[in-house]
Amino acid sequence: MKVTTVTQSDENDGDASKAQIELPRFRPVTASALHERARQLRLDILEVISHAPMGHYSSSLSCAEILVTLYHHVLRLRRSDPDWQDRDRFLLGKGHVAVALWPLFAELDFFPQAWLQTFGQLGSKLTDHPDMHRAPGVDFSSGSLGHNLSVGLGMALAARRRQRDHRIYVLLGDGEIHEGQVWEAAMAAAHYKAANLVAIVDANGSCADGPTESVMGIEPLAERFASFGWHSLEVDGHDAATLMGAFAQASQCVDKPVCIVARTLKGKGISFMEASPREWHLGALNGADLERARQEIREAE
Amino acid sequence: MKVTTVTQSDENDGDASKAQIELPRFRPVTASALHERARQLRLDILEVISHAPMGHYSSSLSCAEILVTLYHHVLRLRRSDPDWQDRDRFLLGKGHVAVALWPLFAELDFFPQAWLQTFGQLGSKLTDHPDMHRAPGVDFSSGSLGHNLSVGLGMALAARRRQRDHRIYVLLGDGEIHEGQVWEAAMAAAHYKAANLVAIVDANGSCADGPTESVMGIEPLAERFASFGWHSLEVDGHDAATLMGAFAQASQCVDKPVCIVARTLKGKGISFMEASPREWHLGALNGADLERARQEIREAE
Amino acid sequence: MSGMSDPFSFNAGAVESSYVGNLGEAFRRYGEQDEEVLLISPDLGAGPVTGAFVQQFPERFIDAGIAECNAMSMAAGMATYGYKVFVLQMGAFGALKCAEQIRTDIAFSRVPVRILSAWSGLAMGFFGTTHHALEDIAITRAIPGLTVLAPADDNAASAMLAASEQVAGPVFIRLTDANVNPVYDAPPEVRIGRFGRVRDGSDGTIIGTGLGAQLAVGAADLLAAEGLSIRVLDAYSLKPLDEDAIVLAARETGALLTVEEHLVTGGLGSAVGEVLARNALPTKFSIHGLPDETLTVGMPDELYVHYGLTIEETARRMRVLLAGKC
Amino acid sequence: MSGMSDPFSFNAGAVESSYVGNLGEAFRRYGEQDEEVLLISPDLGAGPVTGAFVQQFPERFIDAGIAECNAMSMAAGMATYGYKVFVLQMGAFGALKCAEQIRTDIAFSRVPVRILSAWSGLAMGFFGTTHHALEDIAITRAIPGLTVLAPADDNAASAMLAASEQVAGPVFIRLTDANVNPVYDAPPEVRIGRFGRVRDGSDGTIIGTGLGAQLAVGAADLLAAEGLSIRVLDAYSLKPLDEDAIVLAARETGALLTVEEHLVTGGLGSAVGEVLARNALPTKFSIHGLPDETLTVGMPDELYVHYGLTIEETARRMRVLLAGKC
Ligand SMILES: Cc1ncc(C[n+]2csc(CCOP(=O)(O)OP(=O)(O)O)c2C)c(N)n1
Ligand SMILES: Cc1ncc(C[n+]2csc(CCOP(=O)(O)OP(=O)(O)O)c2C)c(N)n1
Ligand SMILES: [Mg+2]
Ligand SMILES: [Mg+2]
Repeated sequence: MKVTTVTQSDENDGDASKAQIELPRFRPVTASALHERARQLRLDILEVISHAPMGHYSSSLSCAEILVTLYHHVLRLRRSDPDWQDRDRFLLGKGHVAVALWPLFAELDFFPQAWLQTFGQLGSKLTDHPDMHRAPGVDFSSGSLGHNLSVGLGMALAARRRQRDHRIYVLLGDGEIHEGQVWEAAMAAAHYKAANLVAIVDANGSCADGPTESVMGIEPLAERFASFGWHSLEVDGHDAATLMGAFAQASQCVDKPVCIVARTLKGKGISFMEASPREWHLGALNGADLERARQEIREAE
Repeated sequence: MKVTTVTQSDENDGDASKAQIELPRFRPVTASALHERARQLRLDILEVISHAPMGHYSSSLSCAEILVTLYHHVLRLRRSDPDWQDRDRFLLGKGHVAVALWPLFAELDFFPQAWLQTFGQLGSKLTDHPDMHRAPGVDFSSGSLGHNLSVGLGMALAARRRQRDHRIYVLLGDGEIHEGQVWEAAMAAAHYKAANLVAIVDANGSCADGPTESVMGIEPLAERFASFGWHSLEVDGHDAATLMGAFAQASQCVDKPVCIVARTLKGKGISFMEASPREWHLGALNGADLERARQEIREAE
Repeated sequence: MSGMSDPFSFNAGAVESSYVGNLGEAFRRYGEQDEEVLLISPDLGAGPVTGAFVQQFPERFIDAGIAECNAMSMAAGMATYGYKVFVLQMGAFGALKCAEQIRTDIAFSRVPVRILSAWSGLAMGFFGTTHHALEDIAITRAIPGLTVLAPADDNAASAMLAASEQVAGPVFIRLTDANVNPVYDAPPEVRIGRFGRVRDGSDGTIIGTGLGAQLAVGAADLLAAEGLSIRVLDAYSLKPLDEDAIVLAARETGALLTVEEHLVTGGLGSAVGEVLARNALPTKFSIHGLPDETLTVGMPDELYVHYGLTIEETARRMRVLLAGKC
Repeated sequence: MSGMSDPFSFNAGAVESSYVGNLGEAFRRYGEQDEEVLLISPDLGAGPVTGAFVQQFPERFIDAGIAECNAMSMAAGMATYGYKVFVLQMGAFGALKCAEQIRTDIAFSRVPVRILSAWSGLAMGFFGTTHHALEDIAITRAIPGLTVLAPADDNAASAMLAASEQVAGPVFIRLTDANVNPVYDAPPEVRIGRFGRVRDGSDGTIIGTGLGAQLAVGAADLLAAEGLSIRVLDAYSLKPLDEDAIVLAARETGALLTVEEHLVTGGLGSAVGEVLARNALPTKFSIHGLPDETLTVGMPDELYVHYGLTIEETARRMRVLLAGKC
């Protein structure tokens, strides 16, 4: 198997990449480098799923830029040291896209590249939804939508109590927002002025049954969060420069949690998935389709 | 036992009051008559609880005007016929104030006055939280906060599907609003344009642990509902004329559910309860205190 | 590899599956015959159970979005208007996530809501441990007023749609996605409160529920070839439980093995064991189910093998039980 | 009349109560000794269990408002930072309402959250059937990785605070509000996975949990006066269960009665019955608990009498059991 990964990182290169080197927050990287990484992540997603009987395609493709911006620019981390105490935390509320995390984690030397080939297999450490006791780098397990904003809020309050400057990021699906527990957490985060908590909504406009607005409307989403006491932003979730700016702005907010509504396309990068994101929420891509998908991603500007 | 009730109703009087006479929507009544009824309801609440080991005082006192406006003016009902199919529905989300419903129901001949003396006793039909299979007139059971807006929405959609013009009213506590399920229901009600659904929030500013804003802030409440797609109003919940106007306005709304945020005082009418609503959330009022409470209610203008 | 029907898609081929899918057609037909049938589901309208109904009657499908608890309570409200409201949920996000709404708004309120709990057991094992639905028998059996059914296969599931009308109150139907060894060729007769005696026998009894019934039949057939006469009871009615059938099997066959795609704690095995103890029936007895620990992940087919939920292992356990002494 | 401690108020006299309230002081002291102890509760900070702690350490109390599910998941997040997070909930809105959050965020994640489930059983019977908490043993026992404790009285509850540290994972503590016949004069030794043998005896055994243990002791004392030697086991460790003690009691005393303030379905009785059956122990066995139906309402004292959760009725059942034949 060949998983396309970035062999040279911005932060470090050569053999030393195995060392436990701290990756500071907002480390310099160009938007175009992030775009390139996002492209590679999309290719990785296809490869990783190909080892499993199926996978969540369209949902993971929509958040590629968000994830690479977080893991290659925003989060304070330590290479090879997934449990480093003073890391920033990232929780994958929309846990069904764990497949998009695994290549990023392998690249950070959280675990060997070879693990990627075991995705979704019996007893694998790399599961369809992330399991904190299986895969290094997972800050909390998820799978049932709607829980992780609460968990992240708990972490944010605990970090503050311990006087640590950790920042906690939670990625939510725009269908996940239907869950009442998200609003319980939203209410509580504003109440406790958890300014170290950032929610990113992957607003790809689609949940499992179809367009989110026709299944169960959530708009105006940014306004809803604002009315719940959050600072909220709305950005193009496929534009790395914009995302970098949004995260920078989020880190300036000192009295409120921040919600970044990232407008994205479900299935982004693969035309037939963009056209019917629902049929590719869960699927198995094979043969000519897989080749065509790879081709489209490689050739996109 | 003497429960103070209205013996002459606006709608009907004399013996005929036992008949199944339809009480139309928005039947004529003066604001001052409603105020008088609210005063009597407060006295009734004290009497009814006096038969039980304890009761929810401050919470029931805050919504007296809301309840009398609903049962004596707004709701379409049939005297002596609690199960009449074409009645409007009323659900008590904040189920712990069922004690405030029982005198109203007895007055409507939903059950005998004598039942009031059994409140809270072993096996009584009149319980601290309303039970639809025990007490006639209860449109749905409650007890666990946060459920009834969902149930009411289900009724609203069912009524529309059956092409009945029923209107569904749900009274919520301002602490109840913390429950995420309320926001699930709010989201869904707007999505399905349930214009036959009206939520009234008894915004008495206090839940069990103290002031709602210090326990878990919910403001700006009207804005939160508006951002969730509701038509929302904010009114003085102790002013009958204002409440009548708000319900009239609510009934004009054709494309959205309506939320009436009724600003109230927890413990309204009894000075020592207004002063410490928390200590009187649940309590047992006896002897001189009970007499003083009665006195204050009788003498209030 | 196969083993899970795609919960999300109308496109049956999206994920290779062993699922037969008669239930979807049965549900569509049931809806066709009775206009009062409505469906509520949390962002789960497509898929093999309800896809056909939703496509034919889109206006009778209420999508609740990803808000399971609201879906349950809303169903309770709709049911007060006389509708036959079905709620489809994923096993993992049904009984467990909505235990209170089921108990309070549906069972305590005695509204005739029918909950279709699909992809129960290990059906969504690929998705992860969060998606295992292995405690739902324990939870639902502890809810007074709820009828709990667990069809053995697709045909049995189809039969339960109409059978649920035998009770006035709510019904929880635990659907299996497994198609290892279907028990019925056609929708069987369903008598709530009774087990089905699918094989007669005198040397011992295997009581299975859901996939467990499929394995029980397979194991009995294997053991028959060895000269053993094994009774098989299909425990599709978990609440009420068929105590008579259990007692009779213990008396007449002397050895009972239960099989279920549920934790060994609080499931069919516990329920049967309790009956034996209450009746002081000295019986060889063993529970075959999933261990009470954090389980691993994988495709259902693989997990069945991993945890011994197979015909062979069921037969082996029965042999061991019969060889032991009481 | 009395029988329920006021859940809402710091004012202990607001509602007449039989509750002793050592636990509140024990919790305060526990918090005093260990700064890592935090409390999260959904609009339930006052009352006899946590009032003293909250008043002394307001900054270590996180009020979650009336949002139980968020409280549970938030606790899980806080626990990842090493805090000893306690969550206080009303029994009726604990295991039932938050079953999924407990299973998924707390137990599956193996974070050391301690859930204090107060006012369990019929303690809030005055409030209505919605407030009965009678299915929580069934639910929590079906959650892998969760330790489930049920102290017999206030002293036992106090002992469980520190005892919960014996396990690395999460602990669910089912608190009884009943003070009918306290079992312990002082906080007893707690060994997770073991029952306490509170009375020795050879003619039969009563196994009680929570209030059930109180009744068991009272009944054994009554029966002793009649010349019967009755063993009493305090089943405070419901998961893991003390199978050895059950088997031994069956072997040595031949008759087992279980007593619990829980539905007869899925509680202690089911668990014990299952052990007897699995071990093929022909024992006189009977379950005393609450009937699996919609229960009535009233003050706990009244309900205990109504449903026979009294010392006298427990003794009577034991007599009947002993008189019967196996
Ligand atoms: C509580 C819960 N309910 C249902 C599911 C099944 N499910 C998995 S993904 C999904 C749709 C999610 O939509 P969205 O949040 O918009 O995420 P996207 O896939 O679009 O990124 C559903 C319903 C689940 N995992 N958890
Ligand atoms: C789900 C749930 N959690 C907790 C309770 C206990 N409880 C009863 S009343 C109450 C406070 C309610 O406050 P609010 O909604 O503001 O109503 P108010 O009493 O002020 O009218 C609480 C926490 C409950 N009944 N249901
Ligand atoms: Mg989406
Ligand atoms: Mg209030």
